[in-house]
Formats: sequence, structure tokens, C-alpha cells
Amino acid sequence: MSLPVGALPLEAAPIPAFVALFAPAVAALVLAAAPALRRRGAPASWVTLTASLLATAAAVTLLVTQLREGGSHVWMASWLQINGAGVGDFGVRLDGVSATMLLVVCVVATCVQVFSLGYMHDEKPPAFGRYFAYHALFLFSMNLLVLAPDLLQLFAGWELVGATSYLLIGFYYQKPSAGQAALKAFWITKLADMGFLMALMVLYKTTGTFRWDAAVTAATATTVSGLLFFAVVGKSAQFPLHIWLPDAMEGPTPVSALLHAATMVAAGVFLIVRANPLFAHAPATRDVMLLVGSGTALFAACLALVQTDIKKVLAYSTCSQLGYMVAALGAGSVFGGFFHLATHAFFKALLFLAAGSVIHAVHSNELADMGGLRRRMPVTATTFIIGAMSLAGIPGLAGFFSKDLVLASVEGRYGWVPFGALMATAFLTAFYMGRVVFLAFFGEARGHAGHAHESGGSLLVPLLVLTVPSVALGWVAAPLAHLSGATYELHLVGVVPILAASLGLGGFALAWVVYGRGTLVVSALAPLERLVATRAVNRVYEVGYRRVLLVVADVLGWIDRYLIDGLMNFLGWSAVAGGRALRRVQTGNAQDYVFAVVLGAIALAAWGLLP
Amino acid sequence: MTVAIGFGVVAAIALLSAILVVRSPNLVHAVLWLGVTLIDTAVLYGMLGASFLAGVQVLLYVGGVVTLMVFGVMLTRRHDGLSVPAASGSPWRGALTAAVLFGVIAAAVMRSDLEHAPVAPTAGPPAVEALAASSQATTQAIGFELLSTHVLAFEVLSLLLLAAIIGAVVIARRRDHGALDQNARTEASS
Amino acid sequence: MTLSTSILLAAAMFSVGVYGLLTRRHAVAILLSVELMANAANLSFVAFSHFRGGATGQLFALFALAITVAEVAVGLALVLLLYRTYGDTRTDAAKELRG
Amino acid sequence: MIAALLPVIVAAPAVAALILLAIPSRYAIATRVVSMAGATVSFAGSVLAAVHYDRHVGGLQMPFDLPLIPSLGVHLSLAIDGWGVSLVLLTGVIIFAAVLASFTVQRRDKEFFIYLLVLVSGVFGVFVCQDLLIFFLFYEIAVLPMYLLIGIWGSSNVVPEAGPFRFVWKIFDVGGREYAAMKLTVMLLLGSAAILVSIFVLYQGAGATTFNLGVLGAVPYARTTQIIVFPLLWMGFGSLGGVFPFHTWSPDGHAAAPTAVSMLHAGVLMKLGAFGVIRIGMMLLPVGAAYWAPTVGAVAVVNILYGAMCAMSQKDLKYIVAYSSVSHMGVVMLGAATLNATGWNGAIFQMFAHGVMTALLFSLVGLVYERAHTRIIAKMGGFGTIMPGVATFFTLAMLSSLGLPGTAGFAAELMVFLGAWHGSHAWWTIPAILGAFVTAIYVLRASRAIFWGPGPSEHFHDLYDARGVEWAAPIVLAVAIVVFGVWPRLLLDLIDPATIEYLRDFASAIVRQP
Repeated sequence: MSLPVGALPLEAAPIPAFVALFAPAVAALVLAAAPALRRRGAPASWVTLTASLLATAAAVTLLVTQLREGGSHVWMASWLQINGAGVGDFGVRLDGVSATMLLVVCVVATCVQVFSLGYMHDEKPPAFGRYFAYHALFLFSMNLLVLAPDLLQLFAGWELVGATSYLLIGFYYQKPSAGQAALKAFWITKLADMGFLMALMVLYKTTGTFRWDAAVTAATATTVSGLLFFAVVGKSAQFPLHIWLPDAMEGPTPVSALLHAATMVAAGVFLIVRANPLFAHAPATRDVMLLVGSGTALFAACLALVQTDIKKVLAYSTCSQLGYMVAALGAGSVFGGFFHLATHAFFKALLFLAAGSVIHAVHSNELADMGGLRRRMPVTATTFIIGAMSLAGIPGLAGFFSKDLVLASVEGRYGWVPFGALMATAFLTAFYMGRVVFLAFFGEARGHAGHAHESGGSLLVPLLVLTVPSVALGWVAAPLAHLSGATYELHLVGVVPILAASLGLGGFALAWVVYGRGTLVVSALAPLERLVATRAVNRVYEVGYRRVLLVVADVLGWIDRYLIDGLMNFLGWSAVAGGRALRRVQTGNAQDYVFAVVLGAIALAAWGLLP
Repeated sequence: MTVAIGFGVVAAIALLSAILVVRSPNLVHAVLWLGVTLIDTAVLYGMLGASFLAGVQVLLYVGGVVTLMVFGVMLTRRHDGLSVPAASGSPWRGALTAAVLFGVIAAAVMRSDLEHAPVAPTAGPPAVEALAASSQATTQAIGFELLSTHVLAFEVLSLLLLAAIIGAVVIARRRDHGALDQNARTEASS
Repeated sequence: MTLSTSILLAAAMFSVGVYGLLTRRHAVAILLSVELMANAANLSFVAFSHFRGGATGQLFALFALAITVAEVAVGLALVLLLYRTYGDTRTDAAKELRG
Repeated sequence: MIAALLPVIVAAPAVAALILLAIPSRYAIATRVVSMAGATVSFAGSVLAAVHYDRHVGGLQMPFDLPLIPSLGVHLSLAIDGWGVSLVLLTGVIIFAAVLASFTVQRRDKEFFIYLLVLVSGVFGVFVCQDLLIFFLFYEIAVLPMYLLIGIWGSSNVVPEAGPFRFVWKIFDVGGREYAAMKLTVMLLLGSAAILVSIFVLYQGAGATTFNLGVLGAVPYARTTQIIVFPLLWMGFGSLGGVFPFHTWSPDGHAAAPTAVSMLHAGVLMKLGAFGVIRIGMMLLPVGAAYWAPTVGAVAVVNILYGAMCAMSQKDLKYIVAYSSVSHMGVVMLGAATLNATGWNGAIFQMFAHGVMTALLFSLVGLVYERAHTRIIAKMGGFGTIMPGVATFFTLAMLSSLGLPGTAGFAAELMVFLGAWHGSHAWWTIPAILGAFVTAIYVLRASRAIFWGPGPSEHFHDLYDARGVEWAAPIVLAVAIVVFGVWPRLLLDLIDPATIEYLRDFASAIVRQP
């Protein structure tokens, strides 16, 4: 088993690594194998929860050891055996990036699971059990992806995460819209995953392995990174493959918080951070990433302005923030993208959970049914507002630092166009978050909001837990940078941070003016609302699916049934018809037979006479 | 020279009567013409030096077969007068085929000039060899050969004749009375 | 009176027999034609025996003759059976074998 | 004892069938016990063979030789190599599941089990036989009972007629049971005719002394004969393997077949075809194989994409699964056409993976059909709530067929695509991957339409989930899918040595002869 230099056999891997990877796997297996346990509901949640807590503890220990020792350690065994040699590595790679990401994932997952205890408790026990089984499977897949030593295992985690997202989005499968949304999400990510598969093939052909740090020519690096980016566009919902993210809100809100805010959609960005050696040699791909990232950021931010469903606003906001990260990575600052990924994971999860708490209380996603919740749900309100401010980049909070890094990295590239777009997005982000805050928590109560009451402890504790990193993570940037081998110096004074901060505050102020006091009606949004109503991009996919794919399938099905199969039937039919024709020869009249005999005799005689 | 003319006449008669056998509308005439043909053939046998065979021919064919045929005709006619119409099917097809067949055989005969082919010595036991050498195969030679080289065939032949007799009787005898009623019924209905 | 002329005569007689076989509808008429053909065959046997010497030819003719007689007997029995079952001796009455 | 293991595996089902003959058919339980015993013996035997097969030595092991017709050089010589072990294991698993799944057969069940067991002993024979004529004999034993199994116990189904050729339906009752059985048998025998011809050419070319595959493999046939005979073998075996123009028997055949039969047929028999193409076609005619490889690959890709698209347009669940089998067999043939280690490993692994997947799918479809008595997807819906167990297994099987990592389907498809990209004609892989994507579409569309949709309509309320013995088959197959999906090395360590060896002979044969 030829292990690359510095790689140790899988058995030698540290215990926490095993725990982080296999605890959720065992939980998922137990719940799958023992349907009785799963159907009882609550016990299933305890199994998953203990697994996640164990994984989080393991993640913490791994991060601590990583902080102490540093460096990159790989333990693996070959997954396939071809031509005598081991191909594809299965195992654990521990370095700054994977340890941090593991911790982020585990913390958010645990918070979401605790939140789900309260949020989902009125589900029937079998469904409750099934929900937590999926959660265990998801955590395993995400950890598999995060700790992957090479692209093959990362791809395995990637697809498994896609499958669990399909299962979780389609959790309320009784609702047709949920089923369709789950299908849409899976198909679009699967479409994009074709790129990932092709990247693996190109890599295997040129280097014989799937490792991203293998020596690769510039051309191969560009193709592989280009294909990988195509997969990232699908998974991290960049334009034009972003349409599945807003529909994914059909899933339960904790799922949206975990998958479609913090971890799954961030997997694409993590892939680019992880496979940086490949992307470093591919300037062309990075330029495309910069443009697509900034474009998506602006586009999604505009759409977020006019959403009436609170979860849809957050979904488009996630889409926009992912655009930020991709742009940062496109501009070459790996730590910028990664740091924003980490901070975004926390405050976006916080926002989603808080929104979940609101929805749980108000039993509706529509902003129109909320209002004045500040007094009735103080904790949820404050946590939501903190999250919103962090997202908007209000100085001092985590969002500010990471967004500042991204903006710094994009300065001056491509004639300031991406920078301008990202700046505009910063303003719009602050504005739509302000809109949500003021519509939901200020003004007079509408609909059920009148008699909403604060959620129970199990919902609030995760909110409080997540508020801490949303606020404090910014100050911890330096050690985090050191972890992933980058340098970071804190600079608060400078054109970019000042401009970003002022735009953030300005956005909030405008929102307060428009929605808080309700004095200034912004008619500019009307055309945007009409544009969004047309669901133009969605319709393109609808037409592509219904008109093109299904029609072609029916035509081919018809061809197979009639032409190819028809050919076979024709052969059978011609045999039968031939038989029927020959039958007429048997007239039953003895004389005709004698005639045939005489003809035969003459023929033979004549043939005998031939020279 | 007279032999040639004689042969010509006999041949003509044979062919003419043969044609009449197959062409004559009345079946009884046909049978009688067959008799004429057979007698004429017997004469030919005589000319070809097979006197014993000529005798047998006349005895068996003319005597036995023709009379049998007459019986056959009588038993199967439908009580409406002696002359039994012998409906003939599509004549052209038959004539054409017969002509072609004759043409082919004639061509074969013409091509292989039979006259000069060497006399192939017939392998047989020496005693027979001597007798066979004489150009005229006398009845004695036939009889001797019959009971020496071809004795097996002779015995099998007797077996065959026995089988034929029994077969003919089994086929032609009246089944049960059922067949009788069936005829009765047809008579009643016709 | 050469061998070839007698063989030709036999062939002619045989062909007439075939004509009769193919055209006559009446069962007994067919038997007659078959008789004719058998006779032609015997004629050629005897002709060969005469021009090539040796009694074998005539012997065969003798055997053939015996067999033909047996055949006529059985043939007539069949004709009777045909007549009895179909009420008519026309050969195209028996069409059961029709495909 | 080990030496006689192979004949035991091959003969066990046949002996069970013989015993069944002796049992009067009214003892239903006895019939089932005996057939179960036959299946279990061969299944246990196949597991034992897998365990006892010495991976490091590789090559042909556990030889068993019985001269049948010495003068012609025909020997019943059985031996097992890496490939044989995995495929025998596959057959063992599936016959075990198939017999379990067919406990519910009521009508003439004794004969049903007899034909089923005879069929399976033929299949076992093919995978371990090292004599060409006996290979063909087993091949026929495996194919012929299908006619009776489908003809008698099958179910005719309504095939919607559309388009201008409507008169076709009048002439043949398309979709009918007899029609399907007849078409399946006629097309497969057409293939067998081609195979028989090529067997004689091979036998003659090798000096007409022996049929032994090893010896025939070493014979350097003339280049032209190889180029002419290989397509015969490819079409012959390919018709059973669902190669493009000859695949049309598969949808009707599988749709009309009873559950256990379609499990066995799609699960194992189609692999026979592909195995035949590789083991006989490519091993004995290397130059021909190298010459025709691009065409085989191109047709395989058509198989994948065309099969997937046709599956999308089907309304009947069994037709979807049948067309998906055609599509997945295309993946196997693509793997075979690559002529490199990755491709061949992938092809054999895909045979195993697809075998288990399709068997699971057909067993579940059988369960659904027994309860809902319909297979038209439009009529069904929301079965997830009333049969959660079946729904979960169905989703697992579906995810495996679209190649989700962690299931056997992924490792197989990955290796085949890697091999194809590595091979001479890399451009096929693009449509092949597109085919895999299309598979994801029709697969999930079907599972949502039937299981994970809005509640069951009123007259399906009384449907119940699988019970008791009905669980056994899905569980065994699902475990196989996951186990070999999570850690494919379990099987690959068996397959790889055989591939290396065969490739070495293949390459040396190519080198020896331009």
C-alpha cells in the first residue's frame, strides 16, 4: 500500500479524529438498523445528540492539538485497488483549515440539533426519529468532507451531503412543494457534481491519484479547477445555479439553518480553500470566480430586498454572502474567504434559528404576520438584531472583520467593478436586514404576532450560544489566520473599513427611515418586485426540464418502443407472414403434388444433362 | 429391313393406343385401349427376344390387370349408364410437362450413343456366365438365374404379393353396417 | 429396331402415362396411366436385356411386372374406399389435406 | 473438501430441483424448504469460495475436471478466478433473495421452483466453467427456463399504444405475457446461434482437439478471423447483456416476469451476457477485441444515455427498472471496452453492484405490486406513509443506482468512468456521465411519485408494509449494497488480481500478433 510521503496508515490516526468521523456514522447506522428505536422519537434524538456532542468535543481537542503542534498530518488507507496499486485515499487529514472547519460544523450542528428538540417536538415520534437519523447522517457526511485527505473522499462527502439535503428538504414529503424543492435541489447539485466527477477523472488520468497537492501542469490545473468551480457554483448556489436555495426553505427551519446557511452550501467554498494548490496555478479560473462571486453577491442582495418570506430573505442573503466568499477566493485571499465562511456560518445560523423561533411563535413565515415582537420575544429579538448587525458589517462584530478582509482583497481588481459591486451589496445587505428587523420586531403587531410569546429554553440556549462567536470571532482573527498559515494584521483605520462601516450604518438608517418610521415609501422597489415575480431564471429551468428533457425522453421512448422494437416485431411478423404464404402451396389436390414430383424429376434429369 | 418396318408399326400402334387410354372420355374405352397397348407391348417383347416375358405379360397384364380395371370402373360408377365420364383436369399443364419430360429423356438418349457401348460382362457365378454369353436369353436361363442369384428377391416377391393381397382385402372390405347405412342414407337423400 | 429407338418408344409411352397421371381426374384413370408408365419401364428393361445380352434385364422386368400387379390390386382397393367414403371417384373430392 | 466445492455450488440447486420432483406438489412447505436448502447451500458455498480463494496466489483455483467427451476434448472443468468468485457470490446472494421473494407464488409453485433452481445452477455453471462448450451448455440452461417462467407465471400488462404504428398492437398483443416470453427467448436464442457459430470457428481454429478456455486463449487466431468472429460473440452475448440494438426484449421480458424471475434475470443473467463478452470474446480474440473496442464503447454509451432517456419516458414502474438495467449494463460494457485495468475492475464491480441493486429494486416492486396490484406510477402515490420500510429500501436502491457514494453503485461507476477517460476514446465518457445524471432524474422522479408524495389515495389505505419473511430479501441485498459501497476493497482485492492476469495475457496476445 504505497502511502505518499508523510502519510501514516489509518490505524495510527488519533482517537478524536476517529470519534469526530465515526460517532455520527455509528449513530446513523444504529438509527437505520433499529427502526423500533427510531420510531420512538425522543430516544433517537438522544442518540444523535450524544454523537454530535462527542464529535464536537473531539473537534475541540483536535483544534487544541492543532493549535499546539500546527503542521498537516495525514492518516489514510487506499479505498480502491486497481492494477495492484492502491487508488483513492480514505482517511483523515488534520491541518489548520480542516480542524477549524470541523469545529465550526460540529458547533453549529449541535446547536441546531438542540434547537430542533424544541422546534420539532410536535412532530409524530416516527417522523421525529427519522429527522434525527437524517441529522446524524448529515453530520457524518459533512465531517467526511471536512476531514477528507484527497478529492475522492471529499467528493464522497460532497454527494452524501447533497443526498441528505434532499432527504431533509423533502422531510415534510406530504407537502408537494417540499418534494419538488428537494428534487430541484438534488438535481441541480447533481448536475453541477458532474463537473466534480470530470475533474476527478482528469486528475486521475494525469496524476494517477486524486490528491490536490499532486504536481500538475498549468493547463490541467486550469481545467480541474474550472470543473471544480462548476461544481461549487451548483453546491454554493452561485448564479445561475442558485435557484434551488430559496426553494430549499421548504425544509424545516433548523435544517435551513444548518445546511443552507452554515455548512452544506459552504462546502463549495471549503473545497476551493482546501484544493488551493490547484486553484493557485489557475489564474483564469480565479478571475471567473471573482466575477461570478461579485455578480451573485449583488444579484442575490437585490432579490433579498423584495422577499416577503423571512426565510427567503435569509436564503438570498446566504447566496449573496457566498458570492462574497467566492469573490474573495477569486481575488486570491484564501484566508479572507475562509474567515468569512467561518463568521458567516455562525451569524447566519443564528439568524435562521432566531427566525425559526419567530416562525414557531407566529406560525407563519410571512413578514406581514409579524411586527412588534421586540416586546413579546426579547431574547429572540436581541439575538436576531445582533446577528443582523454582524451580517451587515457593523464595526466590532464578527461580520465586519471578515467582510473587511474580503473587500480589502478585491480592491483595485478589474477596474474596481467587483469592488463596487461588493460595496453596493454591503449597503443593500444592511438595508434588507434592517427591513426585516424593523418589519418583524418593531411597529405594531400584525396577525398572530399579537399573542406571540417567547420560545422555550431549548430554543433560546442555542441562540445565545451562537451569539458569542457571531460577536467575538472577529477579534480572534489573528490566531485563526496563523492556524491556516496566513498572516492577518488588524487594521481598523483605512479607507475600506471606514467606507464599509458607514455603508452598513447608512443601510440600517435608511431601513429605519423607510420601515421603522414608515415615512418614506421607496417606490424604486416596485419594478424589482415585478421582476422577481416573473421568476425568470426559474422558468428557464422549467422549460429546459419539461419542454426539452421530458419531450426528448418521450420521443426516444417512442422510438425504442416502435422503431427498434418494431424492427424485432417486424422480423417475427415477416416469419409468420412467410409461413402463411407458403401454406397456400398445399392445395390438398393429389395431382398438384404429383406435378411437383414430376417437375423435380425433370429438373434433376436436366441438371444431369448439363455439360 | 422388314424388322424396322414391323417395329415402326408396332411402336405406332403402342403410342396411339397409349394416347387413347389417357384421352378417351369414356373410361371403359380407356381400359380397353390399355389392353391393346399391353398386347402390343407383348408383341414388342417377342421382337426383342423375350418370348417368356411376352407370355407372362399377356397372361398377367391383359388377363389380370385389365379385368381388374373393368371391375374397378363398374364398381365405382353411379348407375347412370355404362359410359362413365372421365373428367380431365387442366390438360395444358399435363401435356407441357409430359413433352418436356420426353424431350429431356430423348436428349439423354441422343447424347449417349447406346449402340457402341461395350458389353459390360455381368458378374455372376461361372455357370450362369456361360449361359448369359449366348445372345438369346432363353427361358431356361431366366429360370436358372431366377432360382440361383436372385432367389432372395424371388422369395421376398412372394411375401410382397401375399401382403398386397391381404392389404387389398382389408382396405376394400365393407366396414361395419354403419357404412351401409351411410350409403343407404345417401341413396335416400339423393 | 435399335436400342435407342426402343428406349425412345418407352420414353414416349412413359410421357403419355405422365400426361394421363397429371390430367385425369378419375381415380381409375390415374391407375391406368400408372399402368402405362410401369409398362414403359418394363419395355426399356427388356430392350436393354436384348441389346446388351444377359437375362438380368428380363428378370428385372419380371419382378417389376409382379410388383405392378400387386400395386394395381392395392390401388383398386383404395379406389373402392375412396368411392365409398366420398361417394365419387373424383380425386379433387378428397381435399382434407388442404393446408 | 475444498476441491469439490465448485461442483457442489453448481449442482446444489439442480439437486434440490430433482428432490422437488419427488415431492408431491401439495406439500407447499416442503417445496419451499427444499428449494431454500438448495439456495442456501449454493449461497454458503459461494461465501466459502470467496473466503477460501487465496488472493495473493490469484489465478484459477479449486480446479475440478471430469472428461465428458474425451474424443472431442470436452471436459466438465470447473475452476474459479477472482472474477468468478465475486460473480458467484452475487448469484448466491440473489438466488437466496429470489427464493425468499417467491414464497408467495401460489400457482404451480413446485414447477416454478424447479425451473428457477435449474436456471440458477446454469448461471453458477457459467461463472466457473473453463470449457467453452460446457460454458455454452450452462449458458443455454440459464436462458431457456426463462420462457416457461415468464410464459406461465408472468403477468401481462397494458402498454399504452401511441403514434402511427398503432397496427403493431393488433398483430402482436405487445406487453402480453406470451409475447414477452416469446420475444425474450427468440432474441436470446438468435444470440446463442451467433455464439455457437463462433464457438465452432474457435474450436476449429485451435486444431479441433480441446474446448479448454485456457488453451483456446493461447491460440493465435488469424487477424481476419478475429475481426470477423468477435462481433458475432459480442452480438451473441451482448443480446443477453442488453447491448443496444438487441435490448428490446429486456423491458417487456422484465415487466412480464414474476418478481423472483426478473430479480434473477436482471440481477444475474444480464451479467452472464457481459461476462461472456469479456471472458470469451475479449480473452480468446484479443486482436478482434482491440479492433472493435471503440465500437463496443460507442454502443455502450448509447446504451447508457438511450436507456436512461427511455426509462424517463416510461409510465410503468417495472419498465423503468428494466430500462435502468439496460442503462447500467451499458456502463458494464463501457468498462469492458476500455481494455484497461480500471475499466475492467469497474465493469466486474458494476456487474456485482448493479446485480444487487436491481434485485433489490425488483423485489420491492414485486412487494408493491402484490399489494397495490398496479404498477402504473400515475395511479400510485404517497406509499411512504403506509409502507415506510419498503419506501426506505426503495430510496436506498434508487440512490445506489444513481451512484451515491457509500453505495456499491458509486465505486463501480467511478472506476468505469475513470477507465473510459483513461482509455483511447475519452470522449465517450461525457455522454456516459450525462447518462448517469439523467439516471438521477428519472430515479428520484419515480420514487417521489410513488413513495414520497402526498398521501395515498383512498383505495390504497389498507396497504401494509413488508412482513416477516418478506423483509429477508431486501435486508440481505441492502446490506450488500452498503457494505460493498462503503469498503469496495472487500471485493476489489478479489477482482483485481484476475484483471491483472487477464490483461497481461491480453497484452501479450496483442504484442505477439500485430
